[in-house]
Amino acid sequence: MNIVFWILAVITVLSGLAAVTLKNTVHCALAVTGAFAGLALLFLQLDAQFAGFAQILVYIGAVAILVVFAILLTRGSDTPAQGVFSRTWFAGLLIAAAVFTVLGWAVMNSAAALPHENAVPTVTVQQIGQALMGRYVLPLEIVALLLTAAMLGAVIVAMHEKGEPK
Amino acid sequence: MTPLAGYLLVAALVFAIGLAGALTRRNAILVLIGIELMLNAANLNLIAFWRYSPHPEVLTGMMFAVFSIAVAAAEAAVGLGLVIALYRHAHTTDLDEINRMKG
Amino acid sequence: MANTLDQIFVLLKHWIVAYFPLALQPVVGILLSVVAIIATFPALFALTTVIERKGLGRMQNRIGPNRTGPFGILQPVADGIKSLTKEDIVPRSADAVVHFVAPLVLVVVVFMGFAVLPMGRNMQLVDMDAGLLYFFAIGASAELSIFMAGWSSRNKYSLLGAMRAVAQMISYEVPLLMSTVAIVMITGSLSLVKIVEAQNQYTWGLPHWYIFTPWGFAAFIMFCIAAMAETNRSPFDLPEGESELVAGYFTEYSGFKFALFFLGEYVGMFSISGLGTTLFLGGWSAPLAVLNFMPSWIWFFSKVMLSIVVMIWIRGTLPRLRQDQLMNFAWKFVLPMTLLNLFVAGLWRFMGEGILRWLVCSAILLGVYVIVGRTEMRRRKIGPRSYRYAE
Amino acid sequence: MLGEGILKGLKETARNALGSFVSAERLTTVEYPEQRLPLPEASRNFPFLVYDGADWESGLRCVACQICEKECPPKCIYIDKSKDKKPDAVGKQQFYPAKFDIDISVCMSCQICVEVCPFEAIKMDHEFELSTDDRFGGLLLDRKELAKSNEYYHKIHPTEATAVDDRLAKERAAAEAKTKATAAAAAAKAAAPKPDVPTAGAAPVPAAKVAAAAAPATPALDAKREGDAS
Repeated sequence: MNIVFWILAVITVLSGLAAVTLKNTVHCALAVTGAFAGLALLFLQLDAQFAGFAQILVYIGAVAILVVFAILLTRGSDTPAQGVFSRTWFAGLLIAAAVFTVLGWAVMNSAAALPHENAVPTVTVQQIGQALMGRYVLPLEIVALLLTAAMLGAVIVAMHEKGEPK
Repeated sequence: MTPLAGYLLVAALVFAIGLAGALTRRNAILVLIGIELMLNAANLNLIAFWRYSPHPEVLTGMMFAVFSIAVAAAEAAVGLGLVIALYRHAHTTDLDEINRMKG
Repeated sequence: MANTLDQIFVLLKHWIVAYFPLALQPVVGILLSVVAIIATFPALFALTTVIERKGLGRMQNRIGPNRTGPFGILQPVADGIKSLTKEDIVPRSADAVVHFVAPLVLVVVVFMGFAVLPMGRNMQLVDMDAGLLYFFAIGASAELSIFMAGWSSRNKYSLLGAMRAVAQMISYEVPLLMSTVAIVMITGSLSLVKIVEAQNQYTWGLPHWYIFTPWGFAAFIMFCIAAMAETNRSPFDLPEGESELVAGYFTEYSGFKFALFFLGEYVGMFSISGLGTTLFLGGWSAPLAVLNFMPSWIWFFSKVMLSIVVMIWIRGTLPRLRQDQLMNFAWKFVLPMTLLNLFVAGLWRFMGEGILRWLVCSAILLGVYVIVGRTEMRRRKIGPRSYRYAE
Repeated sequence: MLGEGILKGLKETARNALGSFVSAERLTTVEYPEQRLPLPEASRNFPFLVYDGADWESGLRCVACQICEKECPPKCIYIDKSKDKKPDAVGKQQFYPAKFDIDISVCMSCQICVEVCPFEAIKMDHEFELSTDDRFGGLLLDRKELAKSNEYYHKIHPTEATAVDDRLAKERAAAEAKTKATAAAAAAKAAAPKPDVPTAGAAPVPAAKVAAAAAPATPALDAKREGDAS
C-alpha cells in the first residue's frame, strides 16, 4: 500500500466524480478520460503492463474520442436549460450509495481473508500471446466476431436512412 | 488493510460513481460514460484479483480484463451509434424527454 | 576505442550516476536520460526547421532564410525569441483551463514516446516488454490534446481543424498499427530493443533489415503513409490547411503556446520516424557490415534525419488531399493492403528459407497492388464540373 | 500504375532542389538591400521639387502659384507664398515658396500636382525607402528635403527631363526674344514720336507666343508618359 497507489486512487476517483457532476458535457468527457488514465496507471501499478496499455489505447485513444465526437454531433456541449440531472436523480443517488455500502461492507468484512503481498508475477507479452492463441483462442474468435458485428451494427444504426432528410 | 482491499475499495467507489452517473444524468452520452466507468471498475477488480491470486501465471483475470476492454470498445461504438440515431430521430439526447415508445 | 565511442553516452551516464548515493541512483539515472531526450529533440527540431525552410525554398527555386547568422542557421533562434516575447492571447470566450492544458498535454505525450525507442546500442530509457504497444498507446493520447485545443478555442476554424485532425488520426491509426503487426508477427516480440537486435545481422555484409523483404517493404510504405497522416504532414495536412482553416486547431494560440504546438508537431515527427527507423530500417544497426565501426547512435540519428528530409521532400511535392479522398484512401486502399500484408507476412514465416517465398510473397503483393491501383484509377472520371446552385 | 505520378513529382522537385545549387538562373531571387532591380523610368512614388543650378534655395523652379496645393486630391501640400520676388528659371521676377511642405503620409502618389504645374517645378521621385520612427515630423517633408537637382531629375526620368529641358529652353529663348523685342520697342519708342500704339500692340504678342510654345510641349510629355505606363 504505497503512496503511488493513493495518489492514483485519488486522481481516479476525483476525475470520476468530475465526470458525473460537471455541467459541460465536454468537460465530463475530458474528466472521464482522466479517470480512464488513472485506472490504466493503476493497472500498471498492478504489474499488468499489457492490460494497462491496452486500456490507454482503447479507452483514451478510441472511446474518449468517440464520446467527444458524439457530443459534438449531438450538440451536447450546450448546457440544457432544465439542469443536468434527471428528475429521478435522488433515487439514482440512493441506489448508488446503497451499492457502494454493500460493496464496501463486503470488502472490509473479508479484508482479513484476502491474500497479502505476493511475488511480482513476471508475465511477458509472449505468454499473453500464447495464451490468447492457445487456451483462449475460442473467446478471441468470439470477440473478433463480436467486434465485427458491433462495427457493422454501429454503422447501420448511425447511417442515414434513405429518403430521410439530412 | 491489505493492498488488494485498497484496490477493491477504489474499484467499488468508481463503480458507485459510474452507477450514480448512469442513473442521475439526463444526457444519454453521459449515461454511457457512467456505464464505461462501471466496466472499468470491474476491470480493476479483475486485474487486482489476478495480481494477488496464488497463481498469477495462469493469466485468467488478466485475459478477462483484456476481453472486457475489447467488448467495452464494441459497446461504446454501438452505444454512441444508438445515441446519434436517437438524436437524429428525437432531436435531443435528454433521456427525460425521450419517454415514448412510439416514434 | 570504437566501443567506447559507441557507448559514450551510456558510460557518461554511469559515471555521473556513480557520484550519487545508492538510493538515489535509479532516479538520477532516469532523470539524466530524460534530460538528454528533452535537450536533444528540441535541438533537432530547431535544425529541422532550417532544413525544412531552406529545402522547401530550393525545391521552389528560392534561397530560403539566409539573413540570421551564416546561411540563416540562426533562424530558429530568432523564431524562438520572437515566439517567446509575443503576447499570449486567450480568447475571451475560450475555455481557459482546457485551452491552457492542451499544448502541455500534447508536448508531454509526444516526448513520452521516446522512452522506449532504442537510440543506440544500450541507449534506451526503458526496455519495455510491451514497448510497441506503449508507443501506440501514448500516440493515441495526442489526439485528445488536439481535440482539447480545437474545442476550447471556441472558434469555428479551430473546431473544424480539430474534428478533421481527430477523424484523420483515428482513421490512419488503424493502418499504422496493422503495418507494424507484421513486424511483431515475424520477430515474435513487442520490445523495440529485441526488434532492432533481430535486424542487426548480416549476410554477405548486407543487413537483415525488414525493409529488404517484400512484406517489410510494403509495410514500410503503408507505415510511411499512415505516419505522415498521423503527424498531420503534407499531403495530409488538412487539419491545419492554412488556405481554408487559418491554422486549424491552433488558430487561437499565440506566443509560447503556439511554439509548443509547433514543437509537439515536430517532435511527433521525430518519434514516429524513430519508430519507423527502429521497425524497418534496423534502428541503430549500420547499413553495411563494414560500417559497424561507427557509433550506433550516429546511425540511428542519421536514419531519423533522412526520413525527416524525405518527409520535407514529399511536402514540397504533393498537393493537399481532399477530405473524402483522405478517408477513401485510408479505408479503401491502405487498410486492405496492410491486412493483405499481414497474410503475406504469415506466409513468409511458414514457407521456410529459399527463393520461393521471395517470389510468392512479392507476386502476391505486387499483383494486388496493381489490381487495386488500376481499379482506383479507373474510377476517376473527371468530367466538366457541375454546380448545384450557381449556374 | 498507382503512385507513378508521385514519383514523377518527386523527381521534379529533386531536380529543382539540386539544380538551384548548380545553375544560377534557377534562382531568380534578388537579395534586396544589397542587390536591387533597376526601377522602370515611369515608376513614381512621392513628388519632389526640381531646382536648377547649384543652390537649391535660389534655383527652385517653383513660383508658389499654389495650383498644386489647390488641385491635390488628399490636400497634402502646404504652401506659403513669399513676400518678395526673385528671378525664376526663365529669368522673370516671380514669387517663391517661403514654405513648401508635403505630408507623404497623406500623399497618394496620384501625380496630379505634376500634371497641373505650369512651371515644371514638381516631379515624381523614385525614392521609396522613407520609413521613419517619427510619424509626424519624419513624414512631413519641407522644401529643403523636397528639393532635388535637375541632374537628379535627369538621372531618374531621362526622357521626360530632356523634353522638359527643351521646352524650358524654348520658353527661355522666347522670353529673351521678348525682352529683346521690348528693349527694341523701347528704343523705337524713344525714337518714335507716338509711343502709345506699339506698346499696346506689342504686349499681347509675347503672351500668345508663350502659349504656343507651351501647347506642343505638354501633349508630347503626356504621350511619353502614356508610353512609359504601358
